[in-house]
Amino acid sequence: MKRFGFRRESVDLVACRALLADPVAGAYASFEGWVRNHNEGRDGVLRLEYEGYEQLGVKEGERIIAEALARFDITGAQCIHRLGQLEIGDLAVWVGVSAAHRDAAFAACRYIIDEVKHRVPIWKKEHYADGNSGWVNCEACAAHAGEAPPLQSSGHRHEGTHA
Amino acid sequence: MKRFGFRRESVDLVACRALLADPVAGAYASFEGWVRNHNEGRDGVLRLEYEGYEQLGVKEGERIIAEALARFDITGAQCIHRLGQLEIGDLAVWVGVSAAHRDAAFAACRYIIDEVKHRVPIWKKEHYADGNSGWVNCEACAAHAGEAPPLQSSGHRHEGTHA
Amino acid sequence: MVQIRVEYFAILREHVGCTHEAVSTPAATVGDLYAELDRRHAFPAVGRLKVAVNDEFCDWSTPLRDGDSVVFIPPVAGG
Amino acid sequence: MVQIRVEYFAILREHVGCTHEAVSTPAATVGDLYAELDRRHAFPAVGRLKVAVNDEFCDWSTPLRDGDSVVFIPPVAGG
Repeated sequence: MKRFGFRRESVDLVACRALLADPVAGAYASFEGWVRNHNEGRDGVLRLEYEGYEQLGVKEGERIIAEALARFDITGAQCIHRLGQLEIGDLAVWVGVSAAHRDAAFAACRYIIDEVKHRVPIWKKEHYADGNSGWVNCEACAAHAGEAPPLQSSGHRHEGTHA
Repeated sequence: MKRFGFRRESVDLVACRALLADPVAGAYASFEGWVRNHNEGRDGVLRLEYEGYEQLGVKEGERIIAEALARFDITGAQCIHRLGQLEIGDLAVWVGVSAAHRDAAFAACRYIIDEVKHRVPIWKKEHYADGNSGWVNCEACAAHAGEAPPLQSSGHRHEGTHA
Repeated sequence: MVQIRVEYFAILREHVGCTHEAVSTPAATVGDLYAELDRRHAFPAVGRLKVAVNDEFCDWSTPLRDGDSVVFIPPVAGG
Repeated sequence: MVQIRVEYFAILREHVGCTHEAVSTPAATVGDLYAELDRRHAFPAVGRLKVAVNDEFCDWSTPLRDGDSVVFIPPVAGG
């Protein structure tokens, strides 16, 4: 446990990476999501706000990392997601994986970020230069979905496509 | 140019990563090769020595990064390879790639490390706990290859398989 | 009737105007509870919702028990 | 006869015992030069060699010119 966490302050990447040090590890793959100034064709993103359902989020995050450790031949994996207000260029999420060999390190790193984006209850509100703002995936999905029936049993995936 | 370099001193990862900062980049993928205490089934690696043919190495490294920038939708890419004597756990190579989206960042990062390992003239001598040492790929290849004819026209790949 | 704590996040929190509320309800399942609260709050259409009871994902047919904590989960957007 | 500078790296450097040497040779190509130096140094078998002239990869059939710098490149092992 404690391989997935939320942070309200900036992330110390040197310390994060050091958690994965291991004399049998020859490969380290990492992914970072950075706040960018555009999203899904819309320019003028000024800043973001992340909100998390933390009690469930850390459980789901730990499950994802446990899955990666079971599926891939890796020696360690960690993930941190920021919450709160972020500016362009800020780190929003970090994933680090160590392994003896690079195939497993890359595959597990990709697995973790994909699953975190789909499964961990985190929401992103974008604030635009024109003064508008919106919850990503929710307002756009709503426009597409019309009155979506909430009572369908829900799987673990939806259709969001981001960085 | 100056996107590939050799270093004889330890690498400042914070500064390296900062070279890739870009407000349009939402994704950053990185790979690090670490010196591990085993290689190709042999335990007891104590330390490594990297030697590079630097004049050709930097040209080939720059070509690889230029290829990655042409093939993948990325905003930046950098690679640094250490030379000299390294201990277990030390960083041997770093690749960093920024992109709007993570597919391209991962693919380009993988491309660069694969090509660097196959094409850049760098050699690795392992020193073992039993006092032996050997040039990786050379002494093992020689044992397999017998008297390999050097006069065949040589492609850009050989059969090394490492982290 | 059961006493349920409902927590709201993100677009639902902004829509309802609070982070949580205590609800006394005859609803038998979390789906029934959603329907009841939707009549009261007219939740925005946000695509497919998920739902959690006591900080675990669950089905919409999950029966409600007194003291349960329920969260309706709009489409997520981490990363 | 051409004057060639030959540089050695890694296993070849250790085998020959120097980082470079100046060679005066009748060899017409880099392949011919390798064969000549192999007779003198008895290079170890290291698998498939590559070769560079003036800091660019080239074919073994590349003609030698006076003043060229030649490097025989054993299998690499970066990363």
